[in-house]
Amino acid sequence: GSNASKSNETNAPATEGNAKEVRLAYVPLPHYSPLLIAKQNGWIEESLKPLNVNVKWNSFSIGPLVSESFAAGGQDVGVMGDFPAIIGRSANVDTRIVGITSTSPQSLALVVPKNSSITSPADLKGKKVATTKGSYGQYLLSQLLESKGLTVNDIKFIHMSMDDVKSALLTGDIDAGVIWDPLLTILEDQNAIRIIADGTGYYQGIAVMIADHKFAAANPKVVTAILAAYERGAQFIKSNPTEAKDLVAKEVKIPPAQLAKIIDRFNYQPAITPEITEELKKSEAFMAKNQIIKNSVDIDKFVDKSYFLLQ
Amino acid sequence: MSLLNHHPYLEINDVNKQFIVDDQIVPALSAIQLAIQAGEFVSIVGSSGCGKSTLLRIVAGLECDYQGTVTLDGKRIVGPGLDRGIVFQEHRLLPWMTVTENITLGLTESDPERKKQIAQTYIELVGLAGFESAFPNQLSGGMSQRVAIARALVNKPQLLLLDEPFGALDALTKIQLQQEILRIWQSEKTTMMLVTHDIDEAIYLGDRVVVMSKRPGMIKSIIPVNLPRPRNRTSYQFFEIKKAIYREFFHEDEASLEYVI
Amino acid sequence: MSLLNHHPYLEINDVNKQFIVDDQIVPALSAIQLAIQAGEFVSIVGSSGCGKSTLLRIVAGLECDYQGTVTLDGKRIVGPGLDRGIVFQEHRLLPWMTVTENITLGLTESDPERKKQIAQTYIELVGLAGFESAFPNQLSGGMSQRVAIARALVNKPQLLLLDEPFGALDALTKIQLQQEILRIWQSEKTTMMLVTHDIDEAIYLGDRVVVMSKRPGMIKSIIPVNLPRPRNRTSYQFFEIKKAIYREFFHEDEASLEYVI
Amino acid sequence: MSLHLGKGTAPKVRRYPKNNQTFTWQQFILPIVLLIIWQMFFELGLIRSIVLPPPSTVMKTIGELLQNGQLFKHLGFSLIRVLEGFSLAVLFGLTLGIAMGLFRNVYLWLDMLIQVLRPIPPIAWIPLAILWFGIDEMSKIFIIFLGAFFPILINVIEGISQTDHKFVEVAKVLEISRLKFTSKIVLPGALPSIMTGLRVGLGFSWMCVVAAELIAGTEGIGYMIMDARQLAQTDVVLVGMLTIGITGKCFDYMLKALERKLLRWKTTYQGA
Amino acid sequence: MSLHLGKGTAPKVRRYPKNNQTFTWQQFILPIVLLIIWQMFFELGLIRSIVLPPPSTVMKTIGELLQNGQLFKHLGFSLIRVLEGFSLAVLFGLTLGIAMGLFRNVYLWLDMLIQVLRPIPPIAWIPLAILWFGIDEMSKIFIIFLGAFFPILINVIEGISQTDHKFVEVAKVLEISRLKFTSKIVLPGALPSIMTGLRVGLGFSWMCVVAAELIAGTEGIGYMIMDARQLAQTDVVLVGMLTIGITGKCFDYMLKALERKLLRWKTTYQGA
Ligand SMILES: Nc1ncnc2c1ncn2[C@@H]1O[C@H](COP(=O)(O)OP(=O)(O)OP(=O)(O)O)[C@@H](O)[C@H]1O
Ligand SMILES: Nc1ncnc2c1ncn2[C@@H]1O[C@H](COP(=O)(O)OP(=O)(O)OP(=O)(O)O)[C@@H](O)[C@H]1O
Ligand SMILES: [Mg+2]
Ligand SMILES: [Mg+2]
Repeated sequence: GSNASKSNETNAPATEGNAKEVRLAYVPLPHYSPLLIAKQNGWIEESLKPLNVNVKWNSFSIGPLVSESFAAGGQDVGVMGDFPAIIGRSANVDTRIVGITSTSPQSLALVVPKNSSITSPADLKGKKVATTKGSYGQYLLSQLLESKGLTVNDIKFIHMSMDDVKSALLTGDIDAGVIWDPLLTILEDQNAIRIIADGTGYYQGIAVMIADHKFAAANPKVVTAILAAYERGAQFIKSNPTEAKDLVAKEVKIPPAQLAKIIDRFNYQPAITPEITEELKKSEAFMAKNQIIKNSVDIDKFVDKSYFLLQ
Repeated sequence: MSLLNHHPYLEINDVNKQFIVDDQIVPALSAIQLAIQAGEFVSIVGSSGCGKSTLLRIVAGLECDYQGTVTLDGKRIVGPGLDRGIVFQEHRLLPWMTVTENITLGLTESDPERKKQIAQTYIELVGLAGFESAFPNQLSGGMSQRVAIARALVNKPQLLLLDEPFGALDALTKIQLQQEILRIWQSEKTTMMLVTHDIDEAIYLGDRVVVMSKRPGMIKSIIPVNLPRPRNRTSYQFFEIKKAIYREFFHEDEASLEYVI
Repeated sequence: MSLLNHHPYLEINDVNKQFIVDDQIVPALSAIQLAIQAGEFVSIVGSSGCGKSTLLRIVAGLECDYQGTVTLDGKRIVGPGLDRGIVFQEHRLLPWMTVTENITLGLTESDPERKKQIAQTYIELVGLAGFESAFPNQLSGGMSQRVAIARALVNKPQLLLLDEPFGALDALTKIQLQQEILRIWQSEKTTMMLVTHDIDEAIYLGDRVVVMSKRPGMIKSIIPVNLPRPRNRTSYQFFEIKKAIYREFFHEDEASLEYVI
Repeated sequence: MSLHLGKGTAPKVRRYPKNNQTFTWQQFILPIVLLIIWQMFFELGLIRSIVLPPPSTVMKTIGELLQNGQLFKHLGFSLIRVLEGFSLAVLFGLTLGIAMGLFRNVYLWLDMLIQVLRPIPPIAWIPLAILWFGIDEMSKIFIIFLGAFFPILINVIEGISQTDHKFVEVAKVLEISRLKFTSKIVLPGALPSIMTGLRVGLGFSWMCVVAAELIAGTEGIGYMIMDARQLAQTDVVLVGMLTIGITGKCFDYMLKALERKLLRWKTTYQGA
Repeated sequence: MSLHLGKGTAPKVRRYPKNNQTFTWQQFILPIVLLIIWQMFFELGLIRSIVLPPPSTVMKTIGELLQNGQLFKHLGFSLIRVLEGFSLAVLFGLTLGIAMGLFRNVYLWLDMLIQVLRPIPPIAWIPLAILWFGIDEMSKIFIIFLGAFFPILINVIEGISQTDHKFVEVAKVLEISRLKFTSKIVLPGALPSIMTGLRVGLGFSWMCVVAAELIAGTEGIGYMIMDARQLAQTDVVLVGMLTIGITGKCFDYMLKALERKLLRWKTTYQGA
C-alpha cells in the first residue's frame, strides 16, 4: 500500500504492478483542464481498473504545495508549474517530468492599472513592479526587461503573492505587476488593468506532470494510463469545447464566461517536444543564475519521455 | 411633622432585609427602627449571624436592596460617601500596598509630605511604628486589623461604622485603642456605630447599647448607659448594666449567664 | 538522658524565628521552650504581633525555616500531618464550596452517606443547621469562623491548634462552643493548643496558660490552672489566676489592669 | 480626580445576573453603524467594489452561497476540524498545564522546549505536519491544535500559580490527596484564568483554520477564502471572514455561558 | 489517593525567589535529547534530509546565515516589526481592555464587534491591510498588531472582572477617584492576568510575522521562511523557525522578569 509511505522511503521495493493505489495530486486550475475532465468522467479510474489500481485524488490550491507534498513523499503523480517542479528536483526530490499539461504564453503578463501611463516594459525604469519571487512571473519580468536592455536593478522589484499583487495594483501601491491566470483574465474582464506584454515570444508558460521516480519505474503502466487519460481529456476539449468547459467549471470556481476565455488561451499538449525541453533548460538556467535553485538540474535526465513511448 | 428641621442625624426606619441562600429566603433584618443623634456613640451587640454587619453595610451605602428607609442628615442614603467611614469585619487590606499606602489610600490630602505625616501619626496611634513598609501578608492578624482602623480614621468621617474593630486584639492593645477611639470621638464629634461581641466594650464606649435578637435580626432592646466618662469598668453601675444586657442576651439560658457574670 | 522513652508529646526546644520585612530582620520568636503532655490543654495569650500564630504554624508544620527543634511524639516535625488539625486565625474557607463541602474537605471517610452524616453532626454542633448549602460569601463573619472550627474537628486530630477560634463570636455562642471543645477534648483525649485574647477563656479551658511577651515573642511565664472542671468562671480562685495573668500582661501598665479586673 | 465611584448610584458589583449574556441592543449598534459607513463609502464612489465590495454585495454573495449550499459545506468541514483540533488542545493543554503547574520539575523540564516552540507560526509547521501526518485531516487538525494549545497551556499554568497560598496550606494541613487538591482547590481557583485560555485558544483555532486548509483539499472555510483570494473574489473572501467571525463569536458565547455556570459562586466586577 | 501533599517535605509555597527564572540544567535536557534523537533518525536513514534535515545540517546552515549576515538582517527587520506591532497592541489592548473592564457600557457596545473580529485569521486581513495601509511597514505592523491585540484585550478584561469585590467596596467607601481606583486597585489585582495576556500576545505577534511578511518586501524572518519553503530549502525553514522560537523565548523571559518585579508582593504557587 502506497498510503503507508508517508514516511516516504517505503515505496522503494515496488515492482511492476504491485501498487494498489496511485496518489494523484491535482490543482483545480485551468492549466490542468484535461485532468479535471478526466476526473469528472472517471477516465483514469476506468483505465486503471484492469491494473487493479485505485486513484486517490489529492487536491491542492497551488502547485508549490504539490511540490512540497512530493518532497514529503505524499504523492505518486501530480501536476504543477515548471518552476516548482524544477525547484523540487533541485532539492533532490526524486521525481521525473513525465508529461506536459499545458503551455500558454498568453496566460501570464505584465500588467498595469487601467489609467497608468506605462505602455512598454521600457517605461518600468525606476517603477515599483511586483510579482512572486521564484515564480515563472519573475522569469517573464526578467525576459521583458532584458528585451529593453534593462535589468531587475533598474526597477524597484517587490515580492508579493498573486492575490496581494492584485490588491496593490488596484490601490496604486505598485506601478506594475506580473500576474497570471486565472487572476489575469478576471482582472482584465473587470476592466481594472491593462496588459503591457504577455509571454508570447518570451516564455511559454509551461505546466508539467511529474511522477515519483520509484513509483513510476515500478508502475510505468499506471503513469502511462494517467497520461493517456490526460490526452483523452485534451482531445475532448478540442472536439467538444462547450461540454468540456462545463465539466471544468464543476471543478474550478471561475465564472463560466471567464473560464471559457481562459481555457481558450491554453494549449493542452501532453507530449514533451524538444522545443519544450529547450524552454525548460532556459528556465533552469535562469533559476540557477538567480539562485532560485542551489543545485542545478539536468533537464535531460529530469524529463522522462518513456511513459509516452509505452502508449 | 417636619416643619422643624429637627430630625436625628441618622434615622433607620422600618428596615427589612432578606437574602437568598440556596434558593431559600433568609431574613437578615426585620423592622429595624433606630435613630441616632449627631455625636452619639451607639454600641450594637447580638449573636453571630443576627444581621449586625448587614445593618452597618446598609448605613455605609453598600447594600441598597432592602425595604424601609435610611436617612442621614435628612437625606436618603443611596451609596457610600466620605462622610461615613467603615472598618469592615475582615481587614480588607490591599495585598500589594504597604501599610502606609493602605492607610493613605483614601486620603484626600494631595501634598505627599503632609500625607506621609498624617499616615505616620495614625501608624503610631495604632502602634505599628516600624512596619510602615510592610506588606499585609507580613503582618499578624491583629496588626492587619489595626491598619484597617487607621485607614478608616485617617479621613475623619462624621459617622464611623466599626464592625468588631478590636476583635483580634489582646486586652492591652484593645484598651489603648478604645481610649484612642474615645479621644477621637470627643475631639472630632464623630458619630459612632460600634458592633462588638465584647459587652464590656459596648458599655464602656457606648451612650446606648442596642441588643439584637437572633434571626431574623430585630432590635430586642436598647439599653442606655448613663454613666459619666471616663467610666470605671469595675464600678457597680457598670456591672448592673452588664447584667441587664446579659439578661437580654441570654434570657433563655440563665445557666450561661451565671458563668459569665 | 533518654534511656527511658519518656519525652513529652510535643516538645518545642529553643525555637527562634525571624522574618525579613522591608529588608530588616524582625524577630518573631525567641528561645521558645515548651513541653506539652499528651491530652493537655494549653492556652497561649500575648499581645498582638508577639508570635502566637507563628508558633502554631511551626507546630502545624507550615513554617520550616526556624532555629531550634520541634518534636511530636519524639519525631521532628517536617511538615503538616493529619495528626494535627489547625483552625487558622482567618477562616480560610474555599469560596467555591458550600458549608458541607468545606467541612468534608479533609474527611478521609469515603462513603458519601456516612460523610454527609458526619458533616451534619458538626454543622449542628457549630449551630449552622439550615446553612448546609450556603457559600462562604453568604455567611456572616462568625458563621464562617464556626465552619472553620467544624472543618478542623471533623477529622479528630490528636493535636488541635486553635488560633483565636472564637474571636468573632458573641458571648453565648462562644460559651456553647467552649463547652463543645471541652467535651471533645475529654472524650477524644485530644491535645489542645489554644491562642486567645480572652483571658477568661484561656483560664476556663486551659490546664496551663502560657503568657508571651511582645517582640521578640518570648515565653514570659507559664501559669498552671489547677482548678477542677467544670470550672466556675466566677469563683475566687479563677479570679486570682486571672489577676496573675493580667499582672504578667500589663506589668508596665497598672492603670489598665485596674480597668479590666 | 473629580470622577467619583458609586456616589449616588446602585452598587456596581453583582453576582452574575442570569441575563448577563443575552444579547442587548447596544451590542448591535456599532457593527451596524460600521456597515452603513462602509456602504456609504461605496455609494460615494470612494472604494471600488473590486477592492472592497460593499455590504450589499456581500449580502448578495451570502445569499448565493447559502442557496447553493457552499457556505454550509465549507463551514461544516472547518467546524469539525476546529472542534477536533480544539478538543485536542483542551485535552493536552489542560493535562500538561496542570502537570506543569503542580509539579515544579515537570515545569522545569518542559518550559524551555515549550517556550521555544510557542512562537513558531502555524504556517511554518505545515511542512512538518505533512511529514508527520500526511496531507489528510490529521495534519490540518494538528495545525489548529497548535494554535489553541499554547494560550490554553499558558493560562492554565498562570491560573494555577495564582492559587491562594492560604488554601494550599489548608490542603496541606488536611493532607488531602493530590487528586482532590487539584480538583477541589487548584482548578476551581484557576478556573477564570483557564476559561480565558480556552476563549483565547478557541479564537486562535479559528484563525489557524486558514493556515490548516492551505495544506490540501478543497473544502473548508479557510480553503474557500484562499481560493476566492486567488480568483480575486473579494466578496467571497469577506463572506468567509464574516462566517469565521460569527461562528467564532457563537463559540465564544457558549464558552462564556459555561464559565458563568461554573463560576456561579463568584462575584465578578462588571464595571460601572 | 495515596499521593499526599507535602508530607515530610519543605513547604511548597514560597515568594518568587530571586533566582527563580535563571536557566537551570533541567530546562536544556529535553531539547538536547530531542535533537539527538532527530539526528539519529537521520543517521539511521529514517528521514531524508530534504524532508527534515538533521540538526547537523541546520547548524551548518545557521553558521552560513550568520556568516553572510542574512540571519541577523532578517531577524532585525522582524524584530522591529514585532516590537512596533506588539507595542501598539499593548497600548490599544490595555486601554480598550481597561475601558471595557471598567465601564459596562463600553463593554456592551464593543463586545459584539470585537468577538466577531477576533477569530478572523491574520492572513485574511491582508487584502484589507493593503487597502488601508499600503504595502509598506504599516500593513505588516497592523497584521502583527492583530495577533497580539486580542489575547491582551481578553486577558485584561478577564483580569479586571476578577477584581475582588471586597476591594471594590473599600474603594467605594473611601470614595477614591476612578483614576486611583484603576491604578491602585483594579490594575494591581489584574496584573497576573494582564501579564499572561502580554505573554500570549507576544507569542502570537511572533506567529503573525510570517503572515505579515507575506505582504511584500524581501526582508524579515517570515519572508525568509516562506521564501525558503518555496525554494524547498527545508534547512533554512528550520533555521527560521528556530530563530523565531529562540527570540520569542527571550522576549518571554523578559516579560516574566518584568512580571516577577511587578508582583514582588505576591506569593505564587510554584508546584511541588
Ligand atoms: N451576601 C449574602 N448572601 C446571602 N446571605 C447573606 C449575605 N450576607 C449575609 N447573609 C446572611 O445574613 C445573615 C446576617 O449576616 P451578618 O453578616 O449581618 O451577621 P452578623 O450579625 O454580622 O454576624 P457576625 O457577628 O457573625 O459577623 C446571616 O444569616 C447570613 O447568612
Ligand atoms: N510572612 C511573614 N513575613 C514577615 N513577617 C511576618 C510574617 N508573618 C508574621 N510576621 C511577623 O511576625 C510577627 C509575629 O506575627 P504573628 O502572626 O505570629 O503574631 P500573633 O501573635 O499571631 O499576633 P496577632 O495576635 O495579632 O494575630 C509580627 O511582627 C509579624 O509582623
Ligand atoms: Mg458580622
Ligand atoms: Mg495571630
